[in-house]
Amino acid sequence: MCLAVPGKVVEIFEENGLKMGHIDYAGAISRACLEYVPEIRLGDYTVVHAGFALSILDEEEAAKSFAAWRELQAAAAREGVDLFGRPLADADADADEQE
Amino acid sequence: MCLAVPGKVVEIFEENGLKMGHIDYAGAISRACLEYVPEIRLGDYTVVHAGFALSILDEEEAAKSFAAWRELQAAAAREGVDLFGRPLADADADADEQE
Amino acid sequence: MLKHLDEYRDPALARKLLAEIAAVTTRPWVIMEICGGHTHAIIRHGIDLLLPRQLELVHGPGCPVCVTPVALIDQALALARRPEVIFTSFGDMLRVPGSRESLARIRARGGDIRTVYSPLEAVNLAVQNPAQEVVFFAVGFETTAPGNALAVQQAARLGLTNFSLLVSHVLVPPAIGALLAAPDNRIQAFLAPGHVCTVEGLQDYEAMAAAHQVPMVPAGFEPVDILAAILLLVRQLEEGRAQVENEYRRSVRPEGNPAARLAVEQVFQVCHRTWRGLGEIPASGLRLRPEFAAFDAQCKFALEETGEMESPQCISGAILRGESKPPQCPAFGKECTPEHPLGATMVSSEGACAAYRHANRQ
Amino acid sequence: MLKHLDEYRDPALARKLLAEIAAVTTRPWVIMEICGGHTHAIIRHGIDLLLPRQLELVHGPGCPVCVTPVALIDQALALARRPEVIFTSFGDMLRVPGSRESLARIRARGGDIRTVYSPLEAVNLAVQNPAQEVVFFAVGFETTAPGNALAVQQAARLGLTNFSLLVSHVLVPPAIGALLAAPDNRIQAFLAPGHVCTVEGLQDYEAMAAAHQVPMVPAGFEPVDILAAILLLVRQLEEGRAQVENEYRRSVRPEGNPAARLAVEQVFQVCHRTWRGLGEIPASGLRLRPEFAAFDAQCKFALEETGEMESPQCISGAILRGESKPPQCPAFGKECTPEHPLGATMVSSEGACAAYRHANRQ
Amino acid sequence: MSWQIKPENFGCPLPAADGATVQLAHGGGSRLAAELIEQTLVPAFADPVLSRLEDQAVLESPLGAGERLAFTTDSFVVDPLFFPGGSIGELAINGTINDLAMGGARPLYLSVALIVEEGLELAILRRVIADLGAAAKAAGVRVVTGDTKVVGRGSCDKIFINTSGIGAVPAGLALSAANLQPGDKIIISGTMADHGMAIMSCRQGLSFAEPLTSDTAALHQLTAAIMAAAGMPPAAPAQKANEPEAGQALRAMRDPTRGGVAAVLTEMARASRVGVVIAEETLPVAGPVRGACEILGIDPLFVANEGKLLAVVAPESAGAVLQAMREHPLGRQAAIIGEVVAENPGLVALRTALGPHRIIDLPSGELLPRIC
Amino acid sequence: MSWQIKPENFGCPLPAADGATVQLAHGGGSRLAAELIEQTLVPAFADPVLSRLEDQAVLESPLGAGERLAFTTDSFVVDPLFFPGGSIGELAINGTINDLAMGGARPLYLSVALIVEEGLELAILRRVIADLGAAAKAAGVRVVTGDTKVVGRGSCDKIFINTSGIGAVPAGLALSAANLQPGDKIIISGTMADHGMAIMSCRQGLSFAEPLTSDTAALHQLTAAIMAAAGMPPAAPAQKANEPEAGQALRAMRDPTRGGVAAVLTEMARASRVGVVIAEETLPVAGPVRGACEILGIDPLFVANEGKLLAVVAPESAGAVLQAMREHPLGRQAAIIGEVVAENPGLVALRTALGPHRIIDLPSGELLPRIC
Ligand code: SF4
Ligand code: SF4
Ligand SMILES: [Mg+2]
Ligand SMILES: [Mg+2]
Ligand SMILES: [Mg+2]
Ligand SMILES: [Mg+2]
Ligand SMILES: [Mg+2]
Ligand SMILES: [Mg+2]
Ligand SMILES: [Mg+2]
Ligand SMILES: [Mg+2]
Ligand SMILES: [Mg+2]
Ligand SMILES: [Mg+2]
Repeated sequence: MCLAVPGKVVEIFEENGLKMGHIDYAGAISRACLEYVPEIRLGDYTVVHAGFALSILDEEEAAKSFAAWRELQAAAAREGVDLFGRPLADADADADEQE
Repeated sequence: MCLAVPGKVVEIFEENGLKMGHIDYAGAISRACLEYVPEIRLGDYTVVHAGFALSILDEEEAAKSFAAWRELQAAAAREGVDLFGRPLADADADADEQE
Repeated sequence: MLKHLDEYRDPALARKLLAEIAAVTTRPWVIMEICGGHTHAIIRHGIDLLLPRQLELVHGPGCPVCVTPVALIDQALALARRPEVIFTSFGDMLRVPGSRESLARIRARGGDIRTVYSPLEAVNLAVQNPAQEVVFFAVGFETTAPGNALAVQQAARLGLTNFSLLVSHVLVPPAIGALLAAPDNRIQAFLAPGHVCTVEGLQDYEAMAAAHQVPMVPAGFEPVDILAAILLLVRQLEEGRAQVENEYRRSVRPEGNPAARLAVEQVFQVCHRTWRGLGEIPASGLRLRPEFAAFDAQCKFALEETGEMESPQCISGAILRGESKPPQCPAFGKECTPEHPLGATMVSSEGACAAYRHANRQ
Repeated sequence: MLKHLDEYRDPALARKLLAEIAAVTTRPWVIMEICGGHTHAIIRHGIDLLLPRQLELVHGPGCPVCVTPVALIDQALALARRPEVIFTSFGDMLRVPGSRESLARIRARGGDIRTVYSPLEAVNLAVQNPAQEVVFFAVGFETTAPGNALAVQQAARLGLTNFSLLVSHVLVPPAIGALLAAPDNRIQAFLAPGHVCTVEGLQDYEAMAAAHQVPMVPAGFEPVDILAAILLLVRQLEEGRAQVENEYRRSVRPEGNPAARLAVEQVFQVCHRTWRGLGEIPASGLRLRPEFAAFDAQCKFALEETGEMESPQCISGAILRGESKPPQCPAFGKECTPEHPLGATMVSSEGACAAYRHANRQ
Repeated sequence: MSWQIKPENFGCPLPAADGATVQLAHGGGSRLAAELIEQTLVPAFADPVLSRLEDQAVLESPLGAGERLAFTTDSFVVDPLFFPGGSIGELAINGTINDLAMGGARPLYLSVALIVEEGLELAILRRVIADLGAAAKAAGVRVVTGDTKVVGRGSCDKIFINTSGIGAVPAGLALSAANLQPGDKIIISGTMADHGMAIMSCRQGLSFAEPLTSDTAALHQLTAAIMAAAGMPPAAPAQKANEPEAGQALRAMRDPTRGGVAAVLTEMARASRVGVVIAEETLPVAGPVRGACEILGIDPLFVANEGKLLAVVAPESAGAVLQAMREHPLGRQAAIIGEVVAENPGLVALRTALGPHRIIDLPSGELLPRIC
Repeated sequence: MSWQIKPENFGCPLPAADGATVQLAHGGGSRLAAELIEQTLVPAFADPVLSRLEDQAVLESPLGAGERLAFTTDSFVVDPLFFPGGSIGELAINGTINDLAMGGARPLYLSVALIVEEGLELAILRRVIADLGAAAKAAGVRVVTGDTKVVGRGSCDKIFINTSGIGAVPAGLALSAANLQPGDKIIISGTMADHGMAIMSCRQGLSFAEPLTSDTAALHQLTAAIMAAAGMPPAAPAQKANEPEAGQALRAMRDPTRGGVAAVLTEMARASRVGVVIAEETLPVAGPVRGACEILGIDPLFVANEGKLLAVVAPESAGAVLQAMREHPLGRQAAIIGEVVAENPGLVALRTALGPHRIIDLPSGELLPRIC
């Protein structure tokens, strides 16, 4: 349920008394209702479901998550093994055999 | 106005409380309302306009008309000339030139 | 072989009648065939080309396409455009232009317009589509009126509340009267409408023949019928008589069809009617009686008269009365063409203007 | 490049997370992803095939196609068949079969059924078609409810009297409760629905995690999100914790979206709801408040409950609860196929029965 | 390497093959489309080239020495789909065969492209396809390539069929509507208006004492007989294309479909800058067809035929061609109905039974039944 | 002899050419039909054979020694008629050219058959016809025969076009979806899903920062470049038809239209009884197209293309073919996206970016935007 994709607000306007916006997804522009994200500003990223923006993406939280994950990754790289415990150099070549 | 073609009544029936009939025109059968020819019988010829039979053809009157016309024609033939006063034998061959 | 039809196309018999006509004609005569069905047959068989030069046939206004006024066509178009309406019509009316367009064009743009062969089909459509309004375009002369009357009676019997008629019925005798009363009238005799007389009988025609001293012969629609009728007319003209002689005795009784007349009387009443090309003619039409107002589309849908008029340039009235020829009209072939007709005589392909145009005659 | 999306598909990062999951997993665990969006992503990217064998992912009932009961689909079909109705729906519901057919089939037979992307499009259709009734099929979970609520408020504001909703909204927490309360429950942890939580916040999940001692992690929908969430869940399971840990912090705030929650509260109220495959779950759905009854298609059109039931052969409830596998069902592959599904888990292509069928697994 | 088999489409789009009606999904690139092609279309036409299901048929050159390629296309949109004496499937095969045959070609290969309305009963679609296959087989012409599209309910009227055709034209033969010369005879292969009135009668609720049937038929064997009778094609070596051989007795052939005999003769008169005169009493019309035409106020000259042809032949060969036509089952009622004249180029005139001529123009619109 | 000129149709059927919209009467055998053909269709295609307006085109044999005939048909039913980057007219010409080109044929002749809805603005019809003419001219392919039908309002969706095509296949060349062999490389000529998403975006009210355009294009020059790079056609004498030459490096070409890349690869895998594996990260998709696919929940593998092709090439020639494609303007973004394997015959698998494979099946229905 609940397909929702993050896009960037590139225009904000009013229509039939509702706050609406144009949202850019890598160049594809859709319309969304912004009534539920009243504080949104141009340039913000928002998650849109069925034509309604439901949240403003928190860039700081996103960066924090990535920092944590990259840390995990860096740790593995320092160990010189991939996620299956094999030397990192081989990982790409025989990913298939992993299954 | 008032395209109406004579056809022969080949079936009489009732439909939605109306007297209706099937009328035969050289093998093509159409439906007609017979409410206005209440005395019509199978085998009678009737003139049908817009789906309504409007009269029962009077075979006797038809025969009388023909008798009168044939009389005219026979008189002409006896004279040996066609309607343009020329000998009957030529009539078909050069009808075109008449115009 | 079509009995009661093919024998009336016998070329030998037709030629005999033609010879007889030629034999009795001594002077120029102008005869109008009032009925479009006669016009059709005359042109189809080339009868006018075979008559003595001294006989001139004038085509009359006997065709609903010719005479239904623009304002009424516009009302039909307005109804046909309504989303809740299924508009039903004889095929004849589909391409008749109103002031701006035709039923065919509205159908092309999405209007639900259906051609029917009988008005009872329109009643059936109303039964089958209870959620929609079925309107039937009731055009025609005395011949068509009985069927349309019965359709209304049947709808009333079935308790239908979604069926109505847009009525544009016209009557022939008042039109004949108007033509004869015109100051420049040239018409000396009438081929009377055989199927109208089958319904209405001969009383009115006898009165008119007597009053105007003009011979009238109700005729069938096949070549032999038409020629026999013309022969009867020419004989009267040559002999100075002015009577009703019935050529179409196999179908026309003097009293007409009483059952059909009664139904028309029950459902319709006489009214003034405007004829395209001729203008308003008093007591020349039929409208629904007040007790059938529920079936009158003009009441039901509160239609307004658009007051749309004939083009002021158009001289089709004079043409219909035999006073002018099409090339005398300033619009002929310019603003007015068969594709974009301005007047009655260009609207119908039987009309004099359309015929001249097709023939490229100037 | 789609920001906030592509970086969460980074294969290297995903592999690192997989390695970490493998490293921390010491025992078999059963995790349910409740949301169909997660199921979709897991299968699309092949995540289940990369997890340690000891981890079993169970697909949950988080998809309106799966859970909307047959009786309600039948009501939708009855509405869509009405000539005055324009029935609007998300594309998802078009092919869901009711007891005998689907919206797609009714459209194929002439029903005016339109797919919309947003419920506001349905409101616009009502504005544009004042002579017709526009019904919107309001399905979905907490994520979809705010938009549908606003559509009703907007219709009320515009004074529309030809707009209504056929409501089939369901709520996730009661379903989780029902699954956990089942006697044979095998589920030990939940990947919680990230977009539902974006709207509703974490309060209910925290209460459930505490009450049932089951870890819950709201997650985004990209591979890195899902793997990070699974890692968080496995760590909790291995450590014996049962908390809500928020993987999807960039979108999910603890309090959810207050404006959206308020609108839902204003328009809807909680009700009992039957879930296809699971049966009735108390307080697991939303219906329109009495003050919006004018917009309730069930009231407006006086729809009757057909009382249509699931097939008695179908064991999809047990399958959804993880108790049985599809081949144990007597109808599997015989009376029940993806083309003619009998139960919820064959209806959705995400369902276990359909997946087994496509794989020709016996 | 082991594959985990999973459904391709993880959203909720569901299969909806209900087994009874055509779905949008039958229209291409889907499982249902593949099923329809493999289970219905391929068996109906049973052709090895079609069965390969490539984007195109590849065929050994069908042309003999000096032969030219004939190529034609037509779409068929008739309502009702099945009518007395035929169906849209038969029309679609025969119509394109006839357009090839009218150029003197041997019909060889056909394409069949269907546009089907969502919601059509599959049984009807299968019946149409079976009719297509049977008609092609009966005519001995191969269907080698095809296409199927499904459009949304209300976007088409049940089913439309396009057929295109390829044939081989003998060396030295150049039939053309522009070939007519004064004195040529106009021959019709049989009665007029059967097809159009069979269709219109269905719509107008007319019935018939003996069923009035469409005349749909493939005319390529009749045209072969006509060419043989006219001494065509000549044994002589191939000439410059489209230059009629001196004295080529057969000038042109046309099948009078939409617009009827009137439309074909007008086109020929215009293309050849000659006049055409036909005689009313020679026009063959079956009794019930004439009855139906009279009732509905329609002129059979303007009504469609689907199994008749008009041949224009030099006067000295007219007798032989007429004879050959009458000996063929599809030409039993062949008749000379008129001739080519020098006067009034571009116009067709009907000499009525009473003698006068009237001009036959192209009809100005669809044929509608009338009361006036 | 003097003729009295009279209207042909004495009932009240009136001409109704209002100059603005298509009437039923434009559909055949009438004055309006003749006008449409002579004033719009004939000039748009400006072809001497078409201009003769016979029932069939007659053409000098277009086949060189050993060459075979290619024949194909397709109907085009797109809504909207005009969309960013193209129109139904361009699609109809390019699509049939492409189906010929995919068989290795030189496209030569096209037919164009229109089915038009009563009431369509004539200006729109003229624009469609102009697009058809321009596309044919741009591709250097002749339109030699045609047909027009008009159907009642509501009986079709504005306009449907069928084009059929004839081409010449070089001696000895036998491309076929049944030719695939394990080890072969799958090459795509450019980005996926541009056409289908351009259309769907129109319908779903999406717009684009830079207009997303359909990729409609005629690919016959690209296919010629591919054949040359693959050493095709061989100079050697013609072989038995449809027997692939030993070592013919180019196995098959297909344009992934309806059903997209997934449908074409599935058909090839089935026809050749081989498996196909494609790699997710190699699939070229333009950014905005991917954005639109994500929003609407649609997989670009299933979306239609109208100017792309898939070529299957023996591994030793893959580099040369890829190079040749990239040097052609219509192949700049060509990429190897997968290969043929012996395992799992009849199935197509996608290797995801994370490594696992999932089966790509034929879609089970129309593509619908989804929220779930
Ligand atoms: S040409 Fe037109 S405007 Fe002039 S009289 Fe005739 S109908 Fe009227
Ligand atoms: S196979 Fe069908 S009937 Fe059996 S459990 Fe699955 S969905 Fe239910
Ligand atoms: Mg209407
Ligand atoms: Mg409806
Ligand atoms: Mg053709
Ligand atoms: Mg044809
Ligand atoms: Mg033809
Ligand atoms: Mg195709
Ligand atoms: Mg094709
Ligand atoms: Mg194609
Ligand atoms: Mg193709
Ligand atoms: Mg044609």
